[in-house]
Amino acid sequence: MRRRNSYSGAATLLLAVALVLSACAGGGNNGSGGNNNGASGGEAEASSAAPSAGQASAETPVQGGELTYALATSPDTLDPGRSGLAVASRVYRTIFDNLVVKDENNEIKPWLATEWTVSDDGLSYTFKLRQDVKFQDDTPFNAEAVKFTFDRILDPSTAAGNSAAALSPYTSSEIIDDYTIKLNLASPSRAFLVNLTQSTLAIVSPTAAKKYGDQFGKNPVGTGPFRFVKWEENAEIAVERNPDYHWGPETVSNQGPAYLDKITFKIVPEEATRIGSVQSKQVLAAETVPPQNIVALKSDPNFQLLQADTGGLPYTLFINQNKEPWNELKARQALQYGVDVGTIVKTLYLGTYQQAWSALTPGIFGYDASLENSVQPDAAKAGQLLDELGWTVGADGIREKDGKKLTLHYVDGSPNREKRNDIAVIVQQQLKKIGIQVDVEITKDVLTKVFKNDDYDIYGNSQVNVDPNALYQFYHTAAPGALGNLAHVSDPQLDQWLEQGAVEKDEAKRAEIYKNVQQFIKDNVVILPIYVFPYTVAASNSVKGLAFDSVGYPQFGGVYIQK
Amino acid sequence: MERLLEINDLSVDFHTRRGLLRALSEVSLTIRRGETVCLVGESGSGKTITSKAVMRLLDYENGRIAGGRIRLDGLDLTALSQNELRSLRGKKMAMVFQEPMAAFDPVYTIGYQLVETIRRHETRSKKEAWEHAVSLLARVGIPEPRIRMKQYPGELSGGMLQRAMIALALSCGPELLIADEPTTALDVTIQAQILQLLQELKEEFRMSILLITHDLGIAAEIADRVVVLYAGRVAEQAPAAELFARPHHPYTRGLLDSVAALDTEKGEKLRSIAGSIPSLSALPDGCLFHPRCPFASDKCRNEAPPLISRNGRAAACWHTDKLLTATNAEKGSARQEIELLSEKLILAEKNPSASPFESPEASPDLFQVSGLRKFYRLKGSLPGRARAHIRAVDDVSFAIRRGETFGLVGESGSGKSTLGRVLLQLEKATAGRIRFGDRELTGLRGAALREVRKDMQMIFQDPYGSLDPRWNVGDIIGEPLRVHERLTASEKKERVARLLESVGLDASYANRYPHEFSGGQRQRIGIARAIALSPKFVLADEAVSALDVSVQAQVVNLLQELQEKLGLTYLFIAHGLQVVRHLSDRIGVMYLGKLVEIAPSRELFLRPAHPYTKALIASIPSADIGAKRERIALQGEIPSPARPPSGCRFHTRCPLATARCKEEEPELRTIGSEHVAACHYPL
Amino acid sequence: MRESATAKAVLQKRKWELPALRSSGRRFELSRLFVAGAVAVIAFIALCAIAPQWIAPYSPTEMLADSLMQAPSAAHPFGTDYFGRDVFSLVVYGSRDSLFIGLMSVVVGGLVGGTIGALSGYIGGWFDTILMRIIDTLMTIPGILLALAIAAAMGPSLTNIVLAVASSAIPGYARVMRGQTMSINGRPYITAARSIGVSRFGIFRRHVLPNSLSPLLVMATLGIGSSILAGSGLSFLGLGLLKEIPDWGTLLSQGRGYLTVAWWICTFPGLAITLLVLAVNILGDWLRDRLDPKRKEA
Amino acid sequence: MVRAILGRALSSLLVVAGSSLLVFVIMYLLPGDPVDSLIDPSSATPEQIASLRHQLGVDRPLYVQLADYFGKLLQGDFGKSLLNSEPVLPKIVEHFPATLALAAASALLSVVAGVLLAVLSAVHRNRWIDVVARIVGLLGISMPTFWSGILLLLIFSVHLGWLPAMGSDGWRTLVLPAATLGLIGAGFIVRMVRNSMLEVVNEHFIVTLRSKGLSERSVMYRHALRNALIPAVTMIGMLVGEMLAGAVVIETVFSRQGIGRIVADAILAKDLPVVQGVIVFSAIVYVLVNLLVDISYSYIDPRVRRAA
Repeated sequence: MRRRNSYSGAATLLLAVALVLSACAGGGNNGSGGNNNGASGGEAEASSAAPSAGQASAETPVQGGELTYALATSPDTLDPGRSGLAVASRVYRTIFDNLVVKDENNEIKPWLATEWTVSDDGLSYTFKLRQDVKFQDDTPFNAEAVKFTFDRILDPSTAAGNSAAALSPYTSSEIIDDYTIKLNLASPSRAFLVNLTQSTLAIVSPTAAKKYGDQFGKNPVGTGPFRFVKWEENAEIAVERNPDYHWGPETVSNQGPAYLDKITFKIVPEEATRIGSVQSKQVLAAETVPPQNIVALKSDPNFQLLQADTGGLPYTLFINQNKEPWNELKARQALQYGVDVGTIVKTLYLGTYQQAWSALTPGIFGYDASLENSVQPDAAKAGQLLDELGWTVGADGIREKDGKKLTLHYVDGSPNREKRNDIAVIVQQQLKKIGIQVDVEITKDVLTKVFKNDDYDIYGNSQVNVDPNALYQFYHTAAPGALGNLAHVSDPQLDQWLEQGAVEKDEAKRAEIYKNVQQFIKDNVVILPIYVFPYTVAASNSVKGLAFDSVGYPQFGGVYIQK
Repeated sequence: MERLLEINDLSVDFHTRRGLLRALSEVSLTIRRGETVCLVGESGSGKTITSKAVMRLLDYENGRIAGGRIRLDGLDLTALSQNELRSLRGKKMAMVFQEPMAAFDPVYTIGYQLVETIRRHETRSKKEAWEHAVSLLARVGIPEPRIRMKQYPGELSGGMLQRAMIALALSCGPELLIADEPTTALDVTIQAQILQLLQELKEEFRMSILLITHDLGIAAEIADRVVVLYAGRVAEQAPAAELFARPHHPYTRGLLDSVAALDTEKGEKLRSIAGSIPSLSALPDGCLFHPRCPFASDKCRNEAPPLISRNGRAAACWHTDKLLTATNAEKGSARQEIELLSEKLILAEKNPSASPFESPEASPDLFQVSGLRKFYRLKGSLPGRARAHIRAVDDVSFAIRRGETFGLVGESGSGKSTLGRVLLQLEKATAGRIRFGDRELTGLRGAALREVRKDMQMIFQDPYGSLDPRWNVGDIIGEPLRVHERLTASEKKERVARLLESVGLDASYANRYPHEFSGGQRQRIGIARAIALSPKFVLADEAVSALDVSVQAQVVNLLQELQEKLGLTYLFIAHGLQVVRHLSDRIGVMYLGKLVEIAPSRELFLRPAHPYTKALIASIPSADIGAKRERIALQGEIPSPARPPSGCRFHTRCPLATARCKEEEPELRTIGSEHVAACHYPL
Repeated sequence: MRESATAKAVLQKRKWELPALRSSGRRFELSRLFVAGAVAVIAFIALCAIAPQWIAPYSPTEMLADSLMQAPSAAHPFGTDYFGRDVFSLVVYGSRDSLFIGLMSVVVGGLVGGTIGALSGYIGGWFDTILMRIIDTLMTIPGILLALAIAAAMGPSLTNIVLAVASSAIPGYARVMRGQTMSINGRPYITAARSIGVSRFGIFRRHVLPNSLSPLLVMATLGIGSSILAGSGLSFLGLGLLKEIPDWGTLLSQGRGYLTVAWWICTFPGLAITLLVLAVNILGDWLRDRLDPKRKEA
Repeated sequence: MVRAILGRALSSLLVVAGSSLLVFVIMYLLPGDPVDSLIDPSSATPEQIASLRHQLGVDRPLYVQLADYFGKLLQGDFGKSLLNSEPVLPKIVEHFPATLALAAASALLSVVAGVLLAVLSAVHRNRWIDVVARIVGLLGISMPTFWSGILLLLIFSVHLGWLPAMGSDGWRTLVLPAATLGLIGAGFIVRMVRNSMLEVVNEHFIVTLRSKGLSERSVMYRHALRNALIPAVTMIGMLVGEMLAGAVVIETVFSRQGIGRIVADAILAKDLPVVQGVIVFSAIVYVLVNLLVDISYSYIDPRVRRAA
């Protein structure tokens, strides 16, 4: 019943649904790869260039114990192939392993694969696999399992989510021998190997996946350091140590079996409750600490605050060029001058979030640091630009032209994730000063409002990703039915750059291309970049060894609890 | 005789929203051992407050003893703590209340509440206390006491509950029994039973009784001494016989007139007391009674008379002597009247055809009722089964003549009010026919029915409930005019003013609201509304029952006056037989949905043919002190109309019942001229 | 008058053991004090709603970037919020929408529910049976879910929130109105009107309706409070409004995350809601006491 | 008696059927199509949408859908979630105990606290105890639950560390949510029982009891309170409904499992079968509780027993 042809857009929809239905996790979501828009509860995953802000420990790890870890939202499913939510990744990363892993320096390192080669035409990758690995259900790990995992994502009946986008342009696998496999691509891709580090492309147990079918997400089996115990909806997910584990990648501190006996993920959406449960020591750690609490917790000697920057596309406001007068550059420029992003970020995030200046986040390959501080708010200039367009200030302070008021329809999703609704509130006030009336609409139904009806002047979105190729989906002229291009920007030059960037082998050239793209986006005010999101964890001081991988996801294998 | 209770100069204040109110002022009275003292007065006179002051229950009700002393057997009750009082209450002094239905805690069994009391005061085992309680219930005449012990108050009838209440009061052998209107809420027949029981018990338990009543008849019947209260002061106190023979206070005199006069001829004007009892918050200066007193002088208006004792009795009046002279003069003429009346009666008996009373025979029937039935389905009866019905009115046929007053009496539950409401088409008859003039009423509906309503109006029992509290008097009285006649505002105003005047109210009252009026005045407003359209027929359902004695007389007078003036026909329903007798030309007696007897008023009272009628009449307590007669106290209580007895419905309580009565239902048979009764063995 | 001095003395000495349920006149009139306080609160809040600019020291939208989350001070009696807005001014301005939600939900719910109840009670018979079954049925659906469903379906707007809250209150009003109508319909003055020949509708309009309204009025008064609370509940569940000048429920719901670091941001809107609801409840209780003849003190 | 209960049960069944019908119709009439949440309308072809609608069965006329739904319902089949095809009934059954525990604990708490406060308040009418009790009671119904919940959490969990802040395992996690919800219930009960106490105290039989020489304690507690509680019993049914509704918010605040959270989420996602299921289920609970209340009522109040 749920089959999707168009991989590029549908995931968006599903993510929205998944969030809305955060209580009903499980195997129901269909969809395929793609981007993450603001309606969803967590960041879509991809790899990240940002190094983890892990915690090195000189002490001897303590064996045993249970870590309780409060999550901000409920995972939708624990099936890597189907999940769309970052929060799900944080949980199932404990259960599953990938073929390869990326280290702090963006280098790809072995994990379940020991070595690999790329064909000259870039159309096939051959992996040698570890031979000492077995799944938690005692299914042996081999080339068959890898083939099964990737083919399963292609199978429409799996209703794959982001994994399909990450896997693209994979077409098929050839089993060379039990522990050698060749993956074939439809076209060369600079991003494919990196993408194999993504948690969505983790290797699943063929036995279990066949057995549970669409309920695999509730009964996940992988090769990871922990194995699944139970999932009580809306309450908790428990995993326990996989005693056989000894194939951890070199990027983690503990390649052997985890120190912890057990991890219990508690699902605590209410901020105050989540932070409160750490403060009251009901849980040992909690994720996604609100800025105001970060400030307070940092000074509390009883707790530690861990932070890992995520990379990809920062939270940006897309200006819909299908709408008048925002199709005119001057009008968009007026917005650029009118919105004081610095104040917004300072006000709302109290110095805990970085202001974003570009369409990419700083850690990402090709990031153009020269754009930083290139835009300064200037209300007078904004006013002047609008005057030039014929929008004159009316009696009530709102600009008018031909009897029409200058209004801006600002749509944002609910709930107020990362204080995005509050951004709208401030923007409303800032733009009022230059004579624009901002109508803020907060809706649960972003899907219909934004994607179906195209009923917005401004809509904000972000995506956690690793490769600048992520820009393609958002800024390349949209293919019919594709949904990423929220600004509806369409420029031949831009399109060309984005196409080149996807395949360019020369690093320097590639970086240059993406700098051009960023410059273009800034100059044409396609978007207003706002902030870069840091993943934060508040934990008791007794929690040691919690590190984050290159994407900013926590790694639990090395965690122990000091008595 | 030793004094058991002595009240000296008792004053009681009440805290109200408007500040302190003096409810009782310098009341003194004594009760000797074994004596029955009646405290008489109309509502608001302070009778109940006195009794509660003795029990010191006032403390719970915003009341405060402001002065004076109450001594019970030498103990100063005013100086005792509530704790000390608690050991006296129920033990040395006990109380019986007006509404037996409300006086028991509904969620505990009778037995529980009796045992609770006994064990509060006496150290007995539960079992002993239980047995004692059973014997008490048996003593007060409750059948099957062991079963009753386990029943809840709601399962017993009012009469039974009052007996149980008495048992409760007697449970610890009190020396003083205070009975606050113990029979007011009961039917006359039950009232007679209870009064008799009280008297018996008084002897048996050697108690003193303080009986509070508004009914002079009761006082006359059982009191040794009577204390009359008016607006919180003692107006007069005297041995019962002396008080009734020669009242020393005009108020006592007025009360006696209002009641005694009800025995008098139809058409005769009652001697009522003008006006109504003053409110405690607006007491007049001087003698409190002066605004209503025919003897009032300037002295009365300025100076409150002290209670002056003479010859073992006392009265608070400046003009006792004047009053006595006037009474003597009237007594003579009254006696003559009575003689005249009995002569007429003797004549009538000898020659029934030549009735000395002007017979209304000639006037045609206004109402003709035949085979009228009104059944109510019992709630909860399940479909499929034979439905249980309450037979409120069961096969009643009679006629009301144009211009007459037809009285309808019976105990509560007899169906008299239902009959009235069905006549007026306020409820649909289950079966039978009602002709009003030349129209058949039972089939009428909608506009046609509303049209007929112009000619038949109603006066209600409850003067408080029958007026819409949100409407002013003008609108209330004007409502029938608005509905049936097209009048301009000024015409209507004019009519309302005339109506108000015709019922003895000031035309300026039209702008006031019902709550600003006293009960009597409200009833006048109700009457004005009823006559607004000049109807042919007025149904007065217990129209004076809720009113004070003195006010009752005024309203009765008004009704008579209006009948003469407007040529009205009345159906007068009441449980108070005296009023009915005074007002009615003919009277019908109802028992369990049946009309058991119809006769001209005087005939009915002199020669009741049905044993039930006779019992009813005998139950009336009489203010006439000489009339302490032997009574055929009617035994038992009225059965449920859902399961009426077979045969003659009265046979279960009839002293004369035979096997035939049990099986065969008696038809209404002619006994004498105008006189029919449904009895196999008419008296 | 001779007063028994000793008796009086004894009585006064034993005052402490006098039974508790006596209502002494010397008691200071607490309930009256309550009501006076409640009326004052409501009056002030109403004034805030009508003319906030007279009371609020700042514009509610003005964001003082240099004074974020300032604790209450002389300049900002309720402190400032995370935007740097003056919380006192926000609360003053926010009263308007809060009151609107409270009042309008009650008006709409009361009108619809009251009409259903009145008709059902007065017409009776099968009409009543059917309507009451429907109302019974509605009663089984928790009000907040009904409100949630309606708000979710129609999208967040002030009107929709009012509609959502109002419709969840309808069954309650209908029940009460029906009961009262039936009770009034049994009063003697209704029989009196019938006996006069007033038409069925006339009786309903002139007697039954006016006399049945007081419990509805009481309930509506109390309902203002619960509507405001329901509105804030919707806001908590993410169906609130985002307006330039937020209502109290939204303020409270959005400020709750700051409770540990800047307690004043949501405490004052919360207190405002509590105070208003409290005042309205006190007023409602008092109204009921006044309008219920059974409870009237002699 | 048995017949009366059977009759009640039968009419209760009708009410439940009615409420599910009502919800069905309301959800049917409300704007929005469940298909919107499942498929990308901008990229799907009309055929795809139609086929999905057909698969979900939402393309049939209302009466067919209704008949189908009720037919299945009668067989105990509550259907499957539109979003993740999880069967509805097991889901409810899984989450209901937590909500039930919460509702029961809060109801218990509100009754105990409410009656206590009400009695104190009525017995000490117009004294300071009365004032305090009434204010506490009124506060219960004057504070938004999520706020009072968070306040309690911060005080008792974060600050004092006495109780867990969240979760739904063990009685300790029940205390704070139940207290939050119980506060509301207590508020209603204080008001109700206090009024009813004051009414009872004006009844004639109280005078009788005093005139028998009973101590004030017996008068108040053995007699007045018992009478006053009778009308309060009917409130318990209402209270349970109130508690179920309150669970929607409280379960979110304290991160508890429960049907409140499930239904809130389902409503927002227009997941009709889940909404339906929960509402039918809670209607059954509501009706059952009220039936129990009615039956127990007739045991508590001898007057009702006789009438039945």
